[in-house]
Amino acid sequence: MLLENYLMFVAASLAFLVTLGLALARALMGPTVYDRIAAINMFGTKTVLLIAVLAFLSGRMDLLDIALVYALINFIGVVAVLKLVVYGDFHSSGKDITKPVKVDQR
Amino acid sequence: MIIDILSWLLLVSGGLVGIVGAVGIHRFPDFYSRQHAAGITDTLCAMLILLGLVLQAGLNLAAFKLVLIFMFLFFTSPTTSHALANAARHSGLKPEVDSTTIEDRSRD
Amino acid sequence: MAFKYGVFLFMFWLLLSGHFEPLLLGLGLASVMLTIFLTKRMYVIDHESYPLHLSSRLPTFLVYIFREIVSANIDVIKRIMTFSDSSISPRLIEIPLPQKTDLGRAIYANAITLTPGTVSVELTKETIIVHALTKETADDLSTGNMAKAIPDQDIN
Amino acid sequence: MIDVVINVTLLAFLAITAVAIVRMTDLFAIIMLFGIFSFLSAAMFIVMDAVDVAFTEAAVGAGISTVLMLTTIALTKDHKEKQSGSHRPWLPLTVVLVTGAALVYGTLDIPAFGDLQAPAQMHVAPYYVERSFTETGVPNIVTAVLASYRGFDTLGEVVVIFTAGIAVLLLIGGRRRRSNAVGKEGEENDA
Repeated sequence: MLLENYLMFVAASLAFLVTLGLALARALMGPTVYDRIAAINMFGTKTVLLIAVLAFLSGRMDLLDIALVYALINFIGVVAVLKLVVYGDFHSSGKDITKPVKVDQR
Repeated sequence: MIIDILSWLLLVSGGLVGIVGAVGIHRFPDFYSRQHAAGITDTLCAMLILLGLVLQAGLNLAAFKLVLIFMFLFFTSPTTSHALANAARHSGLKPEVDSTTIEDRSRD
Repeated sequence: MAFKYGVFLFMFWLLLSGHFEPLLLGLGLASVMLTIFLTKRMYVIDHESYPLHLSSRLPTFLVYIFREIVSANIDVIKRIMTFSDSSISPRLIEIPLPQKTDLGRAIYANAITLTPGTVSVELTKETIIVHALTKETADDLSTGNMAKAIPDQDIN
Repeated sequence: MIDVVINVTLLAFLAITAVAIVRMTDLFAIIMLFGIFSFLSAAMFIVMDAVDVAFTEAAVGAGISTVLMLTTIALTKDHKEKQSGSHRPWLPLTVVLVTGAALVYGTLDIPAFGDLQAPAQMHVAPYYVERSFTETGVPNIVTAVLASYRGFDTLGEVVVIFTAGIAVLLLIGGRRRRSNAVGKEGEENDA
């Protein structure tokens, strides 16, 4: 691989490391539980992108499969956490939090 | 050559946009406004980075997988953000609103 | 119906794996059939999971939404980089939800969330509550321009 | 070079996360930090070229174990860890330190990373690299070893994991039926 091309993946992955650090700091500090969940969601997205860049950095395209799996697992994990936070249970009701719910408290 | 310069631009600007979004989640005052900063990294940053990588990959299976990753992010990230905001509102977390509230707004 | 999904899934499998040996093709076919069996048992296959009738309007919508996403992103980035408290003025607004079908409403809410600066917080029958980062984005959304761009017609 | 930088940074993040997990008392936050921990360690596996381990870490660490721990919290309904002020864990700390020192001492005998002369690379590994594709027809060597050469071994592992999964389902599902019978929560119980 050309040195210039190599360097651009290096630059992108360094930028991702900075972003990961900032997101980790928010997850550690985050005053509310939702701040933490949002930070972890961002962390997951950044990890997916970092893995995609690493695939090109090391020239191993099978790493892209892992990036795909991560994108899905991140989504499922966050929605599972939210369901627990809202209902305190995984099966307390058949409702889905993504469905519209009536406004009761304002 | 032009493709290389283009992907240089895309990757570096994508990294910078990601850093700006991460700064945003520290700068904004409350959870709801931080979501907007987190949205930057989900949309524009992912678009720039994956586009830059697609340019480097060329037309093959790797490019298809990158497009697929982008589609997953494109479909799941708004769902996650909405579910998160909805959950926060239902738990009673009040946003720091600046001037008009919902009730004032719906009257005019 | 299930057969069409099977063909689609198998093409997807081919694109993901990139292998064409007979043994692996057989394994892929077996996994596709297992998936179809499970989805049929779970009653996942219905008209909503693959909305073909909206495909013709998809390209214009995608161009529109991508342009919106980029411009909204640039706006929010500017506001992050001006380090003063007056750069943002967060607020909750309630805007009408003109779409009639579930799919159109979901697309509209997701489009609002996808553009940074606005996050849809809650959906009711006729309205949608949005958290906006600034006054400008809130006013922009209240004009209803985005609602017109959402594909919602031709649904039977 | 960049590998080293990425590895060191990820390792530093891992250490920070681990310390934060130990210091925290909110169990929700701890589970979420476990998710970050798993993401970080999988990224490290990827940098070290262990793609299969990273796959497992992604599926088990970030996916299944998060959901399992959350279910446990939902079942116990106790979100705070109780801490008494006079608790001084000197004995556990000593045990952990001694074990850690022994493990670090053990790593001194391990051959260098990627060493061609290491015993693991000398005997069966060349055989698998040369023959596995012609003998099994599976392109990935690790998959060929796990599913074909050590097929019975893997079958045993799968049986163990399947049994564990059924046990977990029994525990959770049994509780669900009881709560439905009592009828305390939920107006609709669509299965």
